[in-house]
Amino acid sequence: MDINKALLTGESLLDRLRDPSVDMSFGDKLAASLQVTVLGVFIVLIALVLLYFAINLMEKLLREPKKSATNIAEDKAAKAAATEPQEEEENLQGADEQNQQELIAVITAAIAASMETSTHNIIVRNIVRNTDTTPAWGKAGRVEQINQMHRM
Amino acid sequence: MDINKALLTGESLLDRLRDPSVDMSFGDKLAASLQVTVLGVFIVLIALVLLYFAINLMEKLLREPKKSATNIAEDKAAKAAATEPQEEEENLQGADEQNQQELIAVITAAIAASMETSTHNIIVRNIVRNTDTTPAWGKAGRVEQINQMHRM
Amino acid sequence: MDINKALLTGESLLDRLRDPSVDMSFGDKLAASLQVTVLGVFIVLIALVLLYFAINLMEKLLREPKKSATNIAEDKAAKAAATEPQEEEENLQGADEQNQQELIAVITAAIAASMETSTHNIIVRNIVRNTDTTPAWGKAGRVEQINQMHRM
Amino acid sequence: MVDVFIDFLGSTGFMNLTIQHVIMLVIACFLLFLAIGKGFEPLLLVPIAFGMLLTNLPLSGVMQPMTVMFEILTPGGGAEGVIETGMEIERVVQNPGGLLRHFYTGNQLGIFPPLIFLGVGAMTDFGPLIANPKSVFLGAAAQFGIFFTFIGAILMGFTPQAAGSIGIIGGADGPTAILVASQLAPHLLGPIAVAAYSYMALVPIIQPPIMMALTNSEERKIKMEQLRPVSKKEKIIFPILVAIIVSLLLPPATPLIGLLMFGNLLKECTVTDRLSQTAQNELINIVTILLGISVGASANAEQFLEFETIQIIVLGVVAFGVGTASGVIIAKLMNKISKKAINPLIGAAGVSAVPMAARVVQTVGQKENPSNFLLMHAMGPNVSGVIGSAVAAGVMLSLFGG
Amino acid sequence: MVDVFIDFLGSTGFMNLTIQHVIMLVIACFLLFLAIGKGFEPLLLVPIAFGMLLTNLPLSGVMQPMTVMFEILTPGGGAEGVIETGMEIERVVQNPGGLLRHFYTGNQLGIFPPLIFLGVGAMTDFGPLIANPKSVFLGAAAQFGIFFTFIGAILMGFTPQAAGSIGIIGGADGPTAILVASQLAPHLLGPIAVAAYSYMALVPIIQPPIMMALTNSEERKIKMEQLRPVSKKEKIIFPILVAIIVSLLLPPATPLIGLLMFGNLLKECTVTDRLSQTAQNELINIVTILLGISVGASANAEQFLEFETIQIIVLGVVAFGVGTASGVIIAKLMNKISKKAINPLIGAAGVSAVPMAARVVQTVGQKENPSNFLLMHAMGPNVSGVIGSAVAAGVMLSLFGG
Amino acid sequence: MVDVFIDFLGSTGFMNLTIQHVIMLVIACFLLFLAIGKGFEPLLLVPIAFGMLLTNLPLSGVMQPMTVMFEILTPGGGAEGVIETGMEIERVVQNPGGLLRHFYTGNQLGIFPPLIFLGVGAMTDFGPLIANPKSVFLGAAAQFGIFFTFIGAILMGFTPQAAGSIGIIGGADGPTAILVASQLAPHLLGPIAVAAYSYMALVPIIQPPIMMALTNSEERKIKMEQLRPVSKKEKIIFPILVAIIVSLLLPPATPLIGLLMFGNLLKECTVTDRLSQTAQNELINIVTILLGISVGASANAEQFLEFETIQIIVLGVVAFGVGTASGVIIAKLMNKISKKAINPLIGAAGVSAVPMAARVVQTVGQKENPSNFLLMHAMGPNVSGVIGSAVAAGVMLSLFGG
Ligand code: NA
Ligand code: NA
Ligand code: NA
Repeated sequence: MDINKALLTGESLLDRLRDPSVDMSFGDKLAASLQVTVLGVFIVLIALVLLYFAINLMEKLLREPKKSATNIAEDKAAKAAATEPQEEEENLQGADEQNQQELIAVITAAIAASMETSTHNIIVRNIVRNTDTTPAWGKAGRVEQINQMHRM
Repeated sequence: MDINKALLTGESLLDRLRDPSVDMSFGDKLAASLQVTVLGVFIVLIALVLLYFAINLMEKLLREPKKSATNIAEDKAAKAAATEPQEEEENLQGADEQNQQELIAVITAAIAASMETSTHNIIVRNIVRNTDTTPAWGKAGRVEQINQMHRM
Repeated sequence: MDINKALLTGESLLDRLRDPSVDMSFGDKLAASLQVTVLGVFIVLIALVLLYFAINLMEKLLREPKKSATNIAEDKAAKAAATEPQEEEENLQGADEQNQQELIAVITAAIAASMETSTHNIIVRNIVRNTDTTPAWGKAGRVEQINQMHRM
Repeated sequence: MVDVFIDFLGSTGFMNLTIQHVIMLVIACFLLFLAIGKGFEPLLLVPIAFGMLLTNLPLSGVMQPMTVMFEILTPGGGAEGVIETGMEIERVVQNPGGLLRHFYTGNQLGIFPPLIFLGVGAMTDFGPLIANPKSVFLGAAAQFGIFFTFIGAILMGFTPQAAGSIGIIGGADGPTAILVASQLAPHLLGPIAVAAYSYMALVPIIQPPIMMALTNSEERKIKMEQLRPVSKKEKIIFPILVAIIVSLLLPPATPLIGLLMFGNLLKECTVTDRLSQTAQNELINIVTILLGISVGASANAEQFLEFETIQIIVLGVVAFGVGTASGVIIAKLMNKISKKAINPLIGAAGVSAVPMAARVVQTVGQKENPSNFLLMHAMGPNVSGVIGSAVAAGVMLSLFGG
Repeated sequence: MVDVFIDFLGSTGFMNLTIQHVIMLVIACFLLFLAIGKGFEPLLLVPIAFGMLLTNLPLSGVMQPMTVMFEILTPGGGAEGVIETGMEIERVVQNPGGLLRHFYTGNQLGIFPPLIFLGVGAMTDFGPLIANPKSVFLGAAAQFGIFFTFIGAILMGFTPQAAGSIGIIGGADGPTAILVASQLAPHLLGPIAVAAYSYMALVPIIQPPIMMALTNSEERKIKMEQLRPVSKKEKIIFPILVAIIVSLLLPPATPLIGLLMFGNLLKECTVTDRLSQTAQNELINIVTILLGISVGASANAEQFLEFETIQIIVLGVVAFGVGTASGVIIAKLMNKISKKAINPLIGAAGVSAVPMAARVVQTVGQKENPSNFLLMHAMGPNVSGVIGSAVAAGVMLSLFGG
Repeated sequence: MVDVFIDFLGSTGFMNLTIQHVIMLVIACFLLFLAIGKGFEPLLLVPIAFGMLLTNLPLSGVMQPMTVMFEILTPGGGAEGVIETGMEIERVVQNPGGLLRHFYTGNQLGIFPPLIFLGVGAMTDFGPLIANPKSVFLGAAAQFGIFFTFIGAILMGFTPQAAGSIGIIGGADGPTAILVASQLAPHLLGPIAVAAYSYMALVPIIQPPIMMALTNSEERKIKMEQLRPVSKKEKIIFPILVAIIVSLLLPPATPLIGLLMFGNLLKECTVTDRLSQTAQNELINIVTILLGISVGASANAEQFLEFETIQIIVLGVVAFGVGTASGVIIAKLMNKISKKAINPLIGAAGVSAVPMAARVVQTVGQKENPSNFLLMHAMGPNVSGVIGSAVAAGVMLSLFGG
């Protein structure tokens, strides 16, 4: 690897790789592309490490105290009952929340039955949340989605 | 307001307002922008007055003698019965007209009941007309429409 | 028709027709445009003759031995029964094939009844084939299609 | 202040309205009436008529071309220097151009008509043509109207470019006519598009008398043999085959035929249903709106209110009639030669205008013999007529284009 | 190797982040919060805010213009020769330009706002306006806010082009404001678009106090006569009529009014349902995505974080308030003159912001008299307000454009 | 007359067909067979193969660039004068350009791939990644194949621009590969696109042997802990966060990551469902059609039938294999370090190819232990692989672009 030349000209290996007019030896090419690889893998890693910390931070900031599924269901039912009528008018969804609490119980039981696990290992809060804000055609879309995706 | 200068140069206030190289006094600016306001409000008014007369003219030209809702319903039923078969084939809608007359009666009664007014204050002809030329998905769209609009 | 001139200059009639600076007599124009017509009709014909042979060739290469509708229906039912389970998983359609064989019988009978012809004149294999690979909304589309097409 | 109002009045369309504009507005409203009141091809006539309306409102500027100025930024070094070293030029938009002019670019660059064909392909079932390949001859025969009209137009004094574009009206295929006219005779695009779509809408009125005159009752009663079933494989291979054969024979037809067959392949292969659905719905609708309104906008008073327009209207109906007649005549001949009976009426469907021409055949045939179902038999010539007119368009583009 | 990492670090956005960028990112996130958390016009504020976010990430280059160089290929013959014979120029793309800059072209050329209007037209029912044509005066009155604000902006030192664009915020019509600003004052497009959509979302908060202050309880209780039914024919003729009249009076308003009415005609004529559905769904959605994100991207730190932005925010709310007030005042006057009773509240709906302003009228009216249904009566002024602000936009474009 | 026919024959594609063209047509038909007959990524391979077919029909001209001439209109005043005062230039279109060339502009300007990402974002659920943020390391690891292949390509003699584009094939992400290739090595776009999509389709064949070779039965049987539920708030904040962090770190990745996350935000915020639906359906379908057919059309015989294409095909599968392997190896390491058990198979999903790679993990895992459900666990590395390859693309663009 002609390091001296690089030092003399002040040109980095990478600069020489980029420059189409420079002829490089096999060794120089290998060194330059290894440099690119180290740099590239390093940047990809930094980017995803930053993401890792960002996600963890986000989770910590937004975390609520954990509860068992049954408790959550009860809490929410209580909350729904206590909601002021004004709020219900505003988003038109509050009114249905009571019914959805019952739905949670049913779905939880059904999933549990089909998976042969006990009820409190499954937290369905999230599943229900999704369904109640999406119109029917949205739901259908969601179901087909995973099939569509691989085709793009 | 430097009217003399305007007269001398033959330049209107508006021209001077438009010209970025001309420095105008506060008074001149006020005068010029008032001029724009008068002109603008006037044009908007003309446009909408023209529309006003146009709509009135259109209404007069297209107007049919007024009838009470029940009469109209009867008339249309009669008309539907008298329609030649050829016309029915053409638009595929004539055939349903008879049924729709019955629907009118039902809807009228229903609306009247819910609004506690007497039947002949409500003219449902138009409502029915709309529904019969729109396919089912169109109807659904119509209902959601007023919700969608404000979002654009 | 000034053939001599054309011969002298080496310019064909068609070239002269194309050239906006050349004034042509009525006779020349007629001759030139007849030439275009002969050429055009000839090319259109060649194109479609080529297609004719191509379609025939394709049919011969792909042809299966002909069977009566009932036989085909039976064959397919047998085939469907014999299909390995693996294949069923793959396309998720094999499982329904049995039901569709029954559907064929029903549809064939229904069409036959409405057209007052005997059952074995109608080959429904193709109809069924189409329906089973198209989702429900696709079918709806197919039905409306012939109505939509003429409007484009 | 009074000056300002006078200035304003002078800038209104009212003060710049000419009798020509008024005539065009009346024509536009009449087309709207035909489209909406009479149901003539509304999906294209409504946009075309509305574009015609907007473009003929004086000073609206909707078809104004964009004007751009290039300013030389670095003149240093004198003329010779600049030419040697190159110069930096700044592009200054003086006028962003009219809305419909921007849409019109899609026609000028030949983008919109092939996209319409993509959608048409995704809607078309070529099964009847594959089942009865003889149909292609009827699809070829009906294109004779195109060339017959070409002769007429040349003799009337049109340039060959214009004559070719006018002839294509006889192909009874709107997008093809628009593509050819926009490439060969853009100044006639307005009348040609209007004529093409009007006659497509008038198929049920124009064709039956010609069909009745050229056939006798016995011929019209002929029942045809049931079409053989066509396999999925054949339907998938067909569009690929057609794209290759026609494009090799006539390269200028590639964009039209290529996208028609691409759309058909998307439909028939069944594994690209998402794309096929979009091609035959949203994409074709968006393009139809943009193409329709901008084609209409090309019909400004100066160019539309010419004697030429009347000539085009007349030539168009001739093209259409001759196409219908030659289709029927060839079908009669084929009936005499062929072993299998051919009902001559199906020749009329060769003019394209899918699927209306085929429906007309069905109606006329059933009037003579109520138990006769010619619809599927007529679809063969009908779809091969689409291919035929694309080929004819390729001939015109090849002979008189670029 | 260390050099390479230092080079890389220098090329990251982190090292080029200024306090201005950070402020803009915070504003963008706050707008996202308003749109998603509070439901303020999310369909446009989410794309606008996201565009604002992307454009203020340093070095992202999403709004970089395309740079093209022209190279002279055939300089032979010297300067004079070249100028006489013309020269062959090669167009070399040096930089393909940023993604959002390409989308932004649709705003610059005035293409996107009229396409939004096409979809809005296809969603709008002008029936209440046809049934009660007097509504037009309320739609006119509410535009006074536009011109009042124009005066204010001029006196604050804005150019007339900028002042006109700022005034249009008072028209309560996002696409109109974007069209005018992109033509007359592109450097202010960001703040104007944000202000326009924010105030449209704030209608339920801004309007009621003004409505309460200008009316007494008796007036708010007024019940209005049932609207007459409107025939399909009237609804079909109406958009054609409006397009002709408004475009003749004010040609620069043609793209907006023309496409609004074209969309409405597609809807009302019922024979072009395919096109109407696409216009009011996929087409408007696609354009909304592209317009929204690129409008947001025009709000870069350098231009947004200026004192002018605060002036625009203030002037915008003034425009809105004056518009509301003048609508209500004229409605009060009309109530006194007219034979039929007019509830002055419906004047407030003249500012556009369809259909929210009409809903606010309904809510305020029903609070006073629970059996009062003003919604349909308010839709008349509401839709005529859309026409009114398009006319006002035409006035601004006519006086200060090109 | 005979001359005319000879002229015509000479202008057909048949007479200009070379053996190279025939080979390309055969390849195109073979790709159609793979796509339709074997179900390999048909949504993109069908358009790509059809574009390849059309472009290799001689004289079709579908990829011909538009040629424009500039004519100097006002030469008065001599050379010096012109250069000082500027000159009026008229833009004359000599050839409107081929249809697929017009579509191709969307790739050249880098518009189509980000729009595909917009739709992909609107379809993707990042929940599994948020629930298990360690997945990001697997998404990072699998990108090693990209850089490994870069070395190989450089040593084989490719330019760094070409080598970078070829490496991205290992990212298993079609749109990313197309974006990078169209910017850095447009002459290799055809083979790179074909290789990228072919290998994405071949995931179920390429990956399992590598996964089996690098893991033992015990490892493959590992059951993973149930993922925690992810709140709506987290799902809304996530795309905003990712867009900011990745774009700040690597500005050239902004268009891809920005639009991926914009699409995801439109989906997750639930108040912009209209836009999300359009982004993941009609818009992505339209772009897929235009992108696919024009990418295919860039594979003309002259550039495709080179030894380089074979090199690219080989390098592509190497890139893919190394990516899979490094994902699995890092997952094995993480399993040893981490407190919670990690099934090494899920490392293979880091190559992107959403959601097929995750499905392959599920299948392989279940073969070993039928009660093991790895799908959701594999979705984390899978979607983080999409982000990872966009970052790698940014690195290549940053080092070797512009
Ligand atoms: Na035809
Ligand atoms: Na307004
Ligand atoms: Na990847």
